[in-house]
Amino acid sequence: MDFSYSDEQFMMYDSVLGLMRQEAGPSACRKTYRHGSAVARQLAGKLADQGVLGGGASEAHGGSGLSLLDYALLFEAAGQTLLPFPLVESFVVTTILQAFGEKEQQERWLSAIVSGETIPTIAWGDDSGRFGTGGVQAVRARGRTRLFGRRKFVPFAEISGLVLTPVYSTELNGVFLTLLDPHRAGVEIEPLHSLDGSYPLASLILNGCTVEEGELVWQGGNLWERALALAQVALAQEALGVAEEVFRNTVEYVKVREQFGGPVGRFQAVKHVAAEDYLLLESTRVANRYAAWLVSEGSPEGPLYAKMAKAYASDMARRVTGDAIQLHGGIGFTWDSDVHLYFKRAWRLAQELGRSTDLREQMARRVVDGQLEEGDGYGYSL
Amino acid sequence: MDFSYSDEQFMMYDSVLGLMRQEAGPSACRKTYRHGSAVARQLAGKLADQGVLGGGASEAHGGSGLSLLDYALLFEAAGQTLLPFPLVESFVVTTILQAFGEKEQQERWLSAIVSGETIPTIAWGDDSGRFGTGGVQAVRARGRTRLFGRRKFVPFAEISGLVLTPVYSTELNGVFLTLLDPHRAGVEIEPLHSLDGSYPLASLILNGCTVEEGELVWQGGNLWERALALAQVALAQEALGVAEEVFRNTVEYVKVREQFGGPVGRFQAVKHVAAEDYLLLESTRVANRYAAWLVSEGSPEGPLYAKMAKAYASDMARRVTGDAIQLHGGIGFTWDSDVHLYFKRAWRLAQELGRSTDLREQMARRVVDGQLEEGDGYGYSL
Amino acid sequence: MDIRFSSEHEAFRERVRAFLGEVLTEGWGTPTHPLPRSAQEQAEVGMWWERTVYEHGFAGLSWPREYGGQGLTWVEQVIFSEECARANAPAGVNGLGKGLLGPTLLVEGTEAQKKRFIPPLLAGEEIWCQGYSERNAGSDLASLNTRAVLEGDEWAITGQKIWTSNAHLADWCFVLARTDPTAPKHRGITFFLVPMHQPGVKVEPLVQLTGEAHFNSVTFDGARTPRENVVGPVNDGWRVANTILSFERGTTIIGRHAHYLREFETLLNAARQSLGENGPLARDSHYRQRLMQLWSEIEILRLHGYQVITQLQKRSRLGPEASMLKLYYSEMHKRLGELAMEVLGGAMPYVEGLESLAGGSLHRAFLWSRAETIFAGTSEIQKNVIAERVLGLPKDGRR
Amino acid sequence: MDIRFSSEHEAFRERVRAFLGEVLTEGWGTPTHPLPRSAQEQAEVGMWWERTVYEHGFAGLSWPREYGGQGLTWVEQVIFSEECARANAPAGVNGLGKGLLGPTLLVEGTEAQKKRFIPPLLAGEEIWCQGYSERNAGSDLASLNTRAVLEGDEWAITGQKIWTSNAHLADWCFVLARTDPTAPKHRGITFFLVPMHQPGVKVEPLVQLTGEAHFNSVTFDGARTPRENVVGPVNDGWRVANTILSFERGTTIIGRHAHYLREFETLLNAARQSLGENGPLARDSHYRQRLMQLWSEIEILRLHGYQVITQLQKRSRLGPEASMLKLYYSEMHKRLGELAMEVLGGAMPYVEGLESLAGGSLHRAFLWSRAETIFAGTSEIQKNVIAERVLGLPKDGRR
Repeated sequence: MDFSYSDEQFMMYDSVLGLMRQEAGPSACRKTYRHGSAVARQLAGKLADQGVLGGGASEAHGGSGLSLLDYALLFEAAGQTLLPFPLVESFVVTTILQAFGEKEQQERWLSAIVSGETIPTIAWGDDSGRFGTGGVQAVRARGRTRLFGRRKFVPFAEISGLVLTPVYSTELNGVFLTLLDPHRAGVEIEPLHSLDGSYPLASLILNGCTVEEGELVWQGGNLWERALALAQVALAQEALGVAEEVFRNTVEYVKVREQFGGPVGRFQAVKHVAAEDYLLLESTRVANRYAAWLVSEGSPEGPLYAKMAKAYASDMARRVTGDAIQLHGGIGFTWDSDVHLYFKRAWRLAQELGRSTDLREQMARRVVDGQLEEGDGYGYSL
Repeated sequence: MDFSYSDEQFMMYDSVLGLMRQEAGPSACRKTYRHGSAVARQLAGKLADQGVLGGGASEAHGGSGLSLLDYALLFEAAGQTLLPFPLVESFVVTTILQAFGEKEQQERWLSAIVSGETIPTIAWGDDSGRFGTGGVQAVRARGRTRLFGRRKFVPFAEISGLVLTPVYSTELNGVFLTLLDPHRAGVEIEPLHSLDGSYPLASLILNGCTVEEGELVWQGGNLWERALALAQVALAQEALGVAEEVFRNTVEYVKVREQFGGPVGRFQAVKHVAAEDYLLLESTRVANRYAAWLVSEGSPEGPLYAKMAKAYASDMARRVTGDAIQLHGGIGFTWDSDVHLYFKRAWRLAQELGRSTDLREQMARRVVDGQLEEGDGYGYSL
Repeated sequence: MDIRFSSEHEAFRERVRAFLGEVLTEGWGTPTHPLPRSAQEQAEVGMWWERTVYEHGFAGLSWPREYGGQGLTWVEQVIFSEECARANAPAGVNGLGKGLLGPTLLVEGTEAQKKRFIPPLLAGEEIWCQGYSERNAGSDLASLNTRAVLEGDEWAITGQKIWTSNAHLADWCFVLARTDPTAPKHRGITFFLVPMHQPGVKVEPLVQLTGEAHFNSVTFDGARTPRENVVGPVNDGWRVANTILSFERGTTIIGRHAHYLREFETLLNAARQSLGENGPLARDSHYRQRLMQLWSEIEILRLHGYQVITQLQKRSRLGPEASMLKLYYSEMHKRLGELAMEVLGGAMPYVEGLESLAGGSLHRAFLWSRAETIFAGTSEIQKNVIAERVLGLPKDGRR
Repeated sequence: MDIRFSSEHEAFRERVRAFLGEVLTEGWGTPTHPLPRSAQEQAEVGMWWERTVYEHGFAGLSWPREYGGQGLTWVEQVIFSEECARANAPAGVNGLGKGLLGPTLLVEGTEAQKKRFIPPLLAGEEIWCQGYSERNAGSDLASLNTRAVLEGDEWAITGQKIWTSNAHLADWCFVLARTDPTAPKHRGITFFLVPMHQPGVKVEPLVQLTGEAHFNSVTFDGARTPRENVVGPVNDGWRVANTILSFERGTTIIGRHAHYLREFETLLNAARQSLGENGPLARDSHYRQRLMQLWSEIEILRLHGYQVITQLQKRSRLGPEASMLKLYYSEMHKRLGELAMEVLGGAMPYVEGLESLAGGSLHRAFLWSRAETIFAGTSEIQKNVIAERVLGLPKDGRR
C-alpha cells in the first residue's frame, strides 16, 4: 500500500517546474495573449531540451517512455505556470503513437515531436460542439482517401505540424484516427478569439484533403476513448496546478493586505473560504493521483475515474480561482493582476473534453444504471 | 403601487399570533409528538372562538369570507408557533366549498367547520407518493357509487370529520372531488409514525365505502390544481413562519452564548450565515406575498408563482432551520432544545405538495418550454 | 395590497415606449443589432443618451422640478428602467452623478449647491465621477489617505483615488479627503466637489480583467476647489457619504430585474441550442432546475423592487436592510454568468463570432459580475452590515 | 505508487470475511434483517461485539502485541473496517477508548498505565467514556470548569461533563479537569483516568433530536481517583489531549468510506423507486448529478484514507492537515442525508413501515449527521484549525 508519487517522480517535477517557472509563468502567458501561438513555438525547444516532450515515446525515438502517472506532476507544473503550450496534446499523441502506431509512423513522427521540431495537437471537438468522433467523413475515390468536414476546439493549430483527428469512413463503416499535417492543400485553420488568450483554439476545416495510408493510425472508437481518458486526467492535473498556484498566492496576499487595522487574513470570512478551498485542492490531488494510476495501469476502471477526476478538478478550479479574485478585492479584478489569467484558464479547462455535468452523466450510466460490481469502492479496483 | 399587507391584515395577525403563542408553540407541539392528534381536537375550539377557522366561508355560514391574501399572515403565525392543527387544510376546504359547493353542501359543512365542531382535512397524496389525483376509483353499481383505493399523506385523519379527496370515475371518464366523512364503513385510516411528530399523517384506505350525491363537490381536475395552489402558498407562508421564528431565537442565542471570551455572534462565521439566512427569509417574504395576491385575485399566473413560492420557501426553511442547529452547537442537537421541532417541521413542509425539484420542473414546462409572454416579469402580470 | 399599475402609470409607460421607439435606431436591442463595442463608441453613445433622456423629459423622474427634475415618483422611475432594459437602451455615463451625488446634494447640499449642480447634472452637461476608494482604502474606506488643506479660500487636495468609473469623461468629481489627520479615522473626513479640468488632476485608465478600461485612477496633486464646494460640515464627510448610502443601495435595484431578465432570455436561448449528454440542455433536468432557480431569483428581485418603492412611498426612506439587495443581486448575477458559461460548454472560450451562441453578451455578464461582488462594498462587507446593523450582532475585531 | 493489496493482505481480508460470516447471524446486514433498534439492545450487541472481536484476534490490529494488540499495520485496520462496514457489523461501545484513550496512553502513558489499562480496554472488559465538554465549554473546550484537587494520594474531581457517549455503560472515564485555576486557561488542565463505579459519579441520559439517548451528562461530585491515574504531567493535560488529536482525526476516517458506500447504495435503491415529475429519480438528470457528485466524494474519502495510511507507514504521524478530514466527511454526510430525504419526497416524513423506501436507515443518517458537524470540533473550528495551523493565517480575536 503506497499511495504516493515516487522520489524520482518528485525530482523530475522539481526540475521541470523550475524550467517552466523560468520560461513560462504569467509573463509568457501574457505574451501569448498578445502574440498568439508564436510564443509556444519558442517554448518547444526549451521543453525539448529538458526532455519534457519525450512523453510516451520510447528511448529508441529519443523519448523517455514514461507513463501518465510519471507525467502527472508535470501537468500540475504546467498548470502552476500557465504554460502556453499544448503539452497535454503532445503527451497523448506520443503515447498513442508509441503504443499503436506502425513502426514507420513512429519513425516518421516521434523523434520530430520529442525534439520540439514538430508540435502535435488534437482536434478535440466534433461538429455538435461536444467531444465525440463525428464531424469528418472519409471518402474514397480513384484510389485516394479524401477528408471532408469540420472539427472544433483544436489547440495551437496554427503552429502545429500534426493533428490527431477522428474520421468516420462510410466505406469501412467505422471510426479511425488520422494523424494529419494541417499545412497542406484542402485544410483550413479558422482561429477564434478565446477567453483564455494563452491557449489559442481554432476550427479545422477539411475541404477534401487527401490522406495517405501512413496517416491512418488505428481503427476504432476505443482509441479515442483512451485518448480522452489520458487527456482528462492530464487536464485535471493542470487544473489542480492552476488552482494551487493562485491559491498559494492568495493566501500570501491576505497575510499582508491590511484593512481595518490588520491583515484581512485574520477575518473568518477569509479564513473559512481558504480552508474550504484547501480541502477541495487536497481532495482533487488524491482523486487525480488515483485516476492517473488506474489509467497508466490500463485498468478498465480508468475511464470512469478519469471522468470523476476531471469533473471534480474542474469544479474545484473554477471555485478556487473565483474565490481568489474575491479575496484579492478590487486589485484581483484588474488586468495587471495575474489572478484573472488563472481564472480564465480554469474555466477554459473546465469546458474542454466534457463539461462536469456531461462527465457525471457518463459516470451515472455505469454507477446509477449499472450495478456496483464486486470490488467497487472497497479498495480493490483494478 | 402598494406591495404591502394592510393595517387590518396586520392587526388580525397580531391578535391570532397572540392566541397561538398562548395555545400552541413548542409545548403543544411536544404534546402532539407524545399524544398525537388529540391535541388538535382541543385546539379547534380555541381557534374557532377567535374566528380563525372562518377561512373562506361567508358570513352567512359564520365565516369571515377572507381571501388567501388576508389569511397569509395567519399561516405565518401558524409556522411561528408550530401549530399542530390542519389550518391549511381547513382553509382550503372552506374556500372551495364556499366557491364551488352546492348550497346544501355549504349548509351541511361550513358552519360545522367554522365552529370547530368538524375538522376537515385533505387526502393530498396519490398512490405513487406524489400529489396528483390518482389512487381512488369510483364504481357505480345498483344505483350507488362506491370508492376503492388509497390516498396518502392525509394530515390529522384520525380526528377529521371530513376529507377532501379526488376520485377518478371510469363511468364519467373524469376526476371529481369528494367530501367524505372518514368514520364510516369501508374507510380505514392507517396512521404512520412521522418525522414531524406534531403533524400526524396517515393513509386513507377506501374499501368500497359509498358516497352520496351531496358528497361530490365538483367535477374536473382544475379544482384540484386550485386547491394545490392555495395550499402551496399557505405552506410557503408556514415555512416562512417556522424559519423566521427559529432564526430570531438563534440570533438572540448567539448574542448571549459565550465562547472564547465573548459572544459567539461576534464571529464572522456566525454573522455571515445569519446575514445570508436573513436575505433568504426576506426574499421568501416578498415571493409569498406576491403569490398570495395573484392566487387571491384568481390570476392565471397564480399557480406558477405558487409553485415558485413553495419551492423557494421550502429550500430556505430547510437551510435556515439546519443552520439554527449548527449555530446552537451541541445544545441545538438535544431533544430538550426546541430547535429540532422547527427543523423537522421545515423538512416535512418541504416534502408536501411537491418537492422543490418537482415544482421547478412544473414551472420549467411553462417558462423554459413555453415562450415568455408579454408582461411576464415586467410587472404587469394579471 | 395592489400592485397593478394605474391607468396614469400605464399611459406613462406608453410614453416611454414611444420615446424609445423614436430615439433608438431600428432593430436596436435585438440580438442581431450591433451594439457599440469600443470604449470610445460606448462613451459617445452614453453621452448622447444622457442628453437625449433629458431633452425628452425623462431625467430625474422622481426629483423636484425646481432643480430640473420631473417631480414624479419612484413608480415612474421603475417603469422607465423596465422599459429601457427591455429595449436594451444604452447605459448613460452619469450613473454615479444621478445615483449617488444627486441624492446626496438633495439631502445634504446647500440651496446654492443644489441650484448650481443638479440641473447640469440632469441635463448631461456635467458628468460626475466618484473619488472614494484608494489603493489601501478599499473595504476599509475610512482609512483613506487623500489630504485636503485649506489655503485661503480654496482647498488643495492631494492623493490618489482608484476605481473611478468614467473619470476620463467627467467634469466633476465628488471626493472624500482627510481634513483632520489627528481625529479618529471616521471623524476627520470631508466631502468635496472638485472640478476635473485643472492642472492638478491626472486621470489614467485602469484596465480590468474584461480587457476594457472601465475604471481609472485619479491623482490629485494640489488640485483646487473653492471653499463653498464642501458638502455638509468640514470633518463630517463620513456621515454625509453614508447617510445616503443604504438609501442608494436600495434604489439602484429598481428596474434592474428587467436587465437580468433580458440576459436570462439570451441564456435560455443558448440552452435550447447547446447540447449535453441528453440533448439540448433546455431539456435536461439539471439545467432546467438551475434555470428555474435563477428565474425565481430574478423575479424575486423584481418583488424586492416593489417592496422598496412601497416603503419609499410610505416613509420616503429605507433602513439598513436595503444593504441586502446589493448582496442579493451581485451574487445572483455571478451565478447567472457561471451558469451561462457552463451552458456554452466547449464553445465557452469563444467570446466572439459564430461559434458563440450568445454573441458575447453572456461573457460580459460572466466577467463583469466578478467585480460586482467587490465594488461598492464587497459581499463580505454587506454581510457584516446586515449582521451588525439589522440583526444587532456584536462588532468583531475591525478597527 | 501501487495501491494493490498484497497477497498477505488479501489473505487477511479472507480471514476477516470468514470471521464475520461465522459470528454474525444468517442474513445480517441485508436490508431485510432486523437490526437492534432499542438503546438497550444496541448496547448489549455492542458489548458482545467488543468481546467477540477481541476473542477472534481482531482488536487493536495496529497496536503492540505486548499490550494485547495484534502488532499489525494500518493496512489490516482499513481492511477490517471495510469488511465490517460491508457486512454492516455492529458498532462497538468502546470506540472512544480505542480511538482516543488507547493511542493517548501509548504515547503519553507510563509503562504501568499501559500494562494496566490497555489489555482490558482491547478485551472489551473495561469500557471507556470521555469527559471533555461542559455546558459552557464546547468549541472553547479550554475554558472548562471541572476542578480537581489533590487530597492525600487521591484526586477529588468536581464538575459536570456533557456529550459523554456510552457513559451509562462505561467503567472508566478519561477526564480533563482544571488543577490550577490561577494559570492561563490552557495551562492549568490535567488529564485524569477516573473510575465510573463510585458514589461521586452520577450519569444522566441526554436525549438527542433523533429521540435516542446516545449521550449523557456526567456529574462528578468529589469523585476519587488515585494519584497514579494522571496521564502526563499535572497541569499539562491540554497538551496531552491535543498532541494525539489530529492523529486521531485522521485515522478515524480509515474504512469510513465503506460505511457511506452502504448508505449510498440504499439511497440509490430509493432513487430507483421514488418518482418525480420525470419518472424514477434515478433517471432524472438533476438527481443523477447529485448522486454522482456524492459518489465521487465518497470515493475521494477512500483515497484520503489511503493517503493517511501511506503517511502513517512512512512517518508514523500525521500533520494538522488531518483536521480537514473530519470536516470533509461530516459535511459530506450531511449532504448525503439531505439528498436522501429529498429523494424520499412525500414519503420522507415516514420513518418506519412499508411507506419508507429505505427502512429508516437513511433517516438515521439524516438526523445523526446534524450532530457530526458539531461534535469533536464544529466545522467552523476545523476551518479555523486549517486556516491557522496549515495555511498560517493569523489568529482572530479568540481568547
